[in-house]
Amino acid sequence: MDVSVTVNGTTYARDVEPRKLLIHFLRDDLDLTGSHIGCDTGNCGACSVLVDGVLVKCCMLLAVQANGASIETVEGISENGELTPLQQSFNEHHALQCGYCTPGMLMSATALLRENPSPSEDEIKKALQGNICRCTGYWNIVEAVKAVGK
Amino acid sequence: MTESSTTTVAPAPVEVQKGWGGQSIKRKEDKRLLQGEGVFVDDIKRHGMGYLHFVRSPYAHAHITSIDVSAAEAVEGVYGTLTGEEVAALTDPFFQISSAPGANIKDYALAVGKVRYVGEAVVAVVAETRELARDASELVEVEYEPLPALVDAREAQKPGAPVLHDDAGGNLMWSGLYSWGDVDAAFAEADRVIAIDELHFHRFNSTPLECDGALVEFNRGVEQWTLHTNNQFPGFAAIMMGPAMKVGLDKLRFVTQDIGGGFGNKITSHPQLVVCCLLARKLNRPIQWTEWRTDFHMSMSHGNERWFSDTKVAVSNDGTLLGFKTKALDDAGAWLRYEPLGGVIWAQVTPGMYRWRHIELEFTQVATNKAPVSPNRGYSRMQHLWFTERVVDIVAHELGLDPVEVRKRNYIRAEDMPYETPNGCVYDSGDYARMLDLALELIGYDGLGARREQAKANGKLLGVGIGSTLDSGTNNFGQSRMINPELQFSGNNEVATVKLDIFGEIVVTLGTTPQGQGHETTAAQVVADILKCSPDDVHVRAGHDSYWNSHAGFSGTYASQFAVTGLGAVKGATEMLRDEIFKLAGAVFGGVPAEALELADGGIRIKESPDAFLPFMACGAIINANNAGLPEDLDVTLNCRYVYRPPFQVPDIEKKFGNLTLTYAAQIHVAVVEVDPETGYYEIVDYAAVDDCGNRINPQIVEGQVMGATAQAIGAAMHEVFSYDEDGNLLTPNFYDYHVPHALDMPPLATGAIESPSPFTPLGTKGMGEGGGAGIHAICAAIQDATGVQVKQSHNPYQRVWQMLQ
Amino acid sequence: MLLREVEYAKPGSVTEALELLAANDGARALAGGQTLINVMKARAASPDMLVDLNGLRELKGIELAGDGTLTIGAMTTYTEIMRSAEAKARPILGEVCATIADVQVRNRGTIGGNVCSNDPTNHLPPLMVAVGATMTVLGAGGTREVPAEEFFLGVYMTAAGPGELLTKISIPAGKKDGFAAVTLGAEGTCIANAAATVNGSVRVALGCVDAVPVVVTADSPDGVADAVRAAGLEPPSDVHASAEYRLHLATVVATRAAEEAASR
Amino acid sequence: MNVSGEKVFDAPRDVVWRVMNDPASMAKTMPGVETFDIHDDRHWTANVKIPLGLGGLKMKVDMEKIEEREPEFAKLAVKGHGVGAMMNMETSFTLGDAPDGGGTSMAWSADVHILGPVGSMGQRVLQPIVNQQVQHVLSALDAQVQAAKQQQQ
Repeated sequence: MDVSVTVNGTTYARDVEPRKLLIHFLRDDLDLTGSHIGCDTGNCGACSVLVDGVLVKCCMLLAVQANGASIETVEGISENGELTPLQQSFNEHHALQCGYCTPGMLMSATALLRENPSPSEDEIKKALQGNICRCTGYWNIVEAVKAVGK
Repeated sequence: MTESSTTTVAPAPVEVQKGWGGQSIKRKEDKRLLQGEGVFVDDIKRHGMGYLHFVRSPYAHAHITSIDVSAAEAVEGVYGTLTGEEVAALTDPFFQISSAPGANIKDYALAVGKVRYVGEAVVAVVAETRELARDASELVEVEYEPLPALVDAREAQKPGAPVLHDDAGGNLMWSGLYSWGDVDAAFAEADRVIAIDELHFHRFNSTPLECDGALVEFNRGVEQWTLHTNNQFPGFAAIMMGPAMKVGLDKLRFVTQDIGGGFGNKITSHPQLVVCCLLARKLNRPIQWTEWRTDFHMSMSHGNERWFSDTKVAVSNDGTLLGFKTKALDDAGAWLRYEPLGGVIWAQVTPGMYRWRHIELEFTQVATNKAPVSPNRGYSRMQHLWFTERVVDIVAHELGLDPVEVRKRNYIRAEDMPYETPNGCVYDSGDYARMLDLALELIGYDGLGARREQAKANGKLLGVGIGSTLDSGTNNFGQSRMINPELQFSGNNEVATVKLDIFGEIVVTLGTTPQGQGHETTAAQVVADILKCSPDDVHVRAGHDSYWNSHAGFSGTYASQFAVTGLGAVKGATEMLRDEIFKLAGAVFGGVPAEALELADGGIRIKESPDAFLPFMACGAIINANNAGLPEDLDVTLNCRYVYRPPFQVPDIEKKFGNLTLTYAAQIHVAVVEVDPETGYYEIVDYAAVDDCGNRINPQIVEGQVMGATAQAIGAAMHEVFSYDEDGNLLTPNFYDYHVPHALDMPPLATGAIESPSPFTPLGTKGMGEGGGAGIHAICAAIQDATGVQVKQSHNPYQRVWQMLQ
Repeated sequence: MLLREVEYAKPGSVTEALELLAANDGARALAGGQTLINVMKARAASPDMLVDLNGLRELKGIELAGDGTLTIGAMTTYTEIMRSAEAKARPILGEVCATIADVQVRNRGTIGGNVCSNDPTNHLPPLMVAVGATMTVLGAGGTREVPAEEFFLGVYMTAAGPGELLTKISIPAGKKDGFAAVTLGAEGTCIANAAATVNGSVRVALGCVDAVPVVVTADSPDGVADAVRAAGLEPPSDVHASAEYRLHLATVVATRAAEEAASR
Repeated sequence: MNVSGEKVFDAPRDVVWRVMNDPASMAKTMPGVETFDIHDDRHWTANVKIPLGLGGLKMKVDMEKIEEREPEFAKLAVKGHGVGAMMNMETSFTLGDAPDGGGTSMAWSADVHILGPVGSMGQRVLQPIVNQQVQHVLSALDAQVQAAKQQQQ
């Protein structure tokens, strides 16, 4: 089926099998490999992206369902190659180790901060509940997000 | 010792030495990872690559009576298949570490004739797309003749038990008796002998968020494979793969950049890598293999499950620990992929943190119809340290003593350091009692009485528990000879090269395969201190490539050793480079002696007349591109390779005595739990972790490792388990039923650190990161304290806690 | 990952959706997909066609009638319910939705999908039964109104049969509700859960203990535990809870849900 | 997983026996039967689609009567092959005269083993599903018995 999506401002038109998951489409068809796959049950959140501004795990979405949508992925967060305050805060607080869950964490944090610019620690934990990290124990990630909150 | 130690409550970092070392500088790795520009194995693509999908066994134990791949191969877009029969024809069985009977098993890259666990790979199918490969794998017809399954290691040696490996003549893989001191005398003089019928350490692993994978290319012209893979110990994989594939190790080029977590679980992917290699050659195209979460849970690297039975502990009435006897039964799963090394690795921490001198442990490892075990963070020591910590708390419970007092009475003391254990290991430094005090201070131990009352008023049970563990780092591989005297391994090593390029760039190459430990950053800190420049001026190559010739037999990232072996190699290579720069400058300045020169501001100058300054750029340019007229005898390359080799002897195989590891980082964790007696549901309401890993090059990175180990321990203690039903089905095959901690599961955490520099290492550092599972032990102890019931299992889900209270 | 081949249809109207479902025996409605897509990844189920209900406005939205009755479109997401001012008319709805899985799942997952998948560990089947919801099922034969208590037929099976769609759920006014669960970690999968409503007597619907929610009633919260024991439950055993433990948890969560309901 | 129970049919034992041993009527009692082939009086094969809300589970089911003592006892070995699931089941029944006269009592039991992803991931819901299918089979069986009884009269 024909699918046209806009990812980080660029519009891509492709012919895809209906069965293809959006995450496979992004990674394999569009070579946007920043979003990751950490599970096969929708639990880990490594594939979290924003679809029309809504935070979703794109392993539970078919690529064809995203037809016409505007998608934001980790590749689109930085402005002209520079780290954003959120990314800098992750760096300062050592909020990543292997970095595999980080793109999904950043997207979840981005969605949170857009709605709630100064979240409490509990609000941050709840916002990150859908993203598994096996390296950090989350403490530094929560700190990093708290620090960018106004 | 105590003088050179300083105490602090993190996160405030300690200044342990002047310069960049000791500072929490920001990680060099982060930028690419934060921008989605890391390169993980599944990100790598090649023209014409074929996607590999494994057909896996639905049976825990069965004969394979027939395999028919014709329907699968007939599908358009399917490139080909590989079966166990082909593997057996093309390769030799993997070399076995074990002595007999384990030595006799025949382990191939795919199941041959028989399957031995649910999820074992039987056939590999390669196709044009990922989806098609899986579709075609459903068309592969495998006929099985089911056999009874063996899922409980305790049944393995009973008459009539199903036998996995006829070649081994039974399910016993390896056994050995360890005995040190005078155990009988200790039990004779003991006031009390405390008996513990059975303790069980459960099966789980660290489930790195990225599963295994590879992109393997075969270069026909030079008959050489390039393996882009996230294997975390390529040196070991090569040693396993080369002989099996009957090729020299240089025909196997391992390349990796970013790895999405390893924790030991990515050491034993060599069988899958062999399948990729054979298919890349057979089908003459790059082979891409991605392991999905359910594949990983069913088939990769479970942690060692262990029973301790007939334990007897010799104690005095005052709680002094004299010695113990126990029988350890280890469940290896279906294959010995790194085992039976677990049968000796535990001995690195034989007495735990305690001064008992009389110890006897009978170790037995058996095969079962479950996924093969492999190293997992805290590998084999964690199981044993859980045992020693359980023993201490059960002894305290039996004697009606305070677990804090029993620990302090028996801890090895700071003044005993360096301390030789009953089995000849040398604990390099530490002050465990002080760590405990700090941990108790962080948790507010004195105020707990009031909190207990408050909890009681709310119908809850509050409990506090301690986990005191060691993270033994830098293996002496000579210990493998205790498993199999014929093995020719001993010592350890790691490699680094440091060079000055033509424009003066400082380029560092490591032999390691980091998975988030920040090697690029800490290596740069060490180099900057020696060359008197900024870490920003130091380019540390990301990842590992065995073609860089910057690796040795033990290269990799595992077993808590980078801060010793990796940074030791970096230090050695950088000092070589520094000395060459001095030589070169001396010559360029016309015979100025080294002692008259000094490094400064990214160059070298004459102390007395600083204007005579030679920037690194000039040094690099002269040697690499402008070397006419240099003295003939000037032996300078500005490209220095150093192999760090720790000071080890081969242990005494007969007595099973000797120094098995170089450093002993220590952890003392304290957990406070609140139990709902009505349901058994409990929460960790407070947590403190104190770590001592000697000098910390980057305290923030060290603290990050402590936090990660803590979180994994919390998950393992409360939820994570690879649980099998009686047919051998894995009941927790993915993150739906295998619950790992999420953000809302995390308790408040206070971290603390003291620094007892290691007298044995180049930088006073100790390997760290595994953490010895301190959190598991602390949580078990806290549950025991809350319920008043002795905890005999390492895994305590709500149901078990509820049962304890019935 | 890697689904089996499947056809995809994006109908422009509910009528078209029903035609597609009726015309294709192997067709399944795709709501939020937070369960169905995962089952398809495991290839434990593989419909021949997915009829995507996303974007069908007729199935979305929350209306509050004068008598306090809430009508929620089947394709309304958990997040929309949490944020809806109207839904506050029955506060328990938003409160429970806020504890389902995580933000991402709540942004996609729908009330209709949750009840139609009727996984025994789901939150909403017992809640719908407790609050006395009415499910509107649309099929070729027209519209049927099915009380929640009769809607759930078995695991993954409801009164919305092949060729039919759950279009909306009506929930009467009320505030005295409670929900209690023992979960796998904070806000994780339910090991046992119960929803309760107090309206004179106490009405509790238990999840996780059978293929469908089990209703018990009592005069007061104190009587709930006995009522649960008297219900002759035979809960399933799994890796998280034995039948015995789950039965015990059922008595506890039922009582807690009832107490919460009574306290409001 | 072991399931067992007892059921009383309002019909004479020979009628029940006949139904229980007539592949054709057995076919009518199985859930979601699409095709049913009778190889001989001991071997049958059925293609079934067990109805599950998320999409039917397709299985090829081979049945073999491995024991028979007319007119009270029979035992079947059932092997189901489906993608994502394999089922091995041994099921048997014993017929007797219902206690308070009239009718036939049937004590039945089945030992069910489910393998493959469904066996692992579905464990949480297998028990209720199996119970449900059993109820389906038993009531269908009752219908068959009554039908046979009508014919006889």
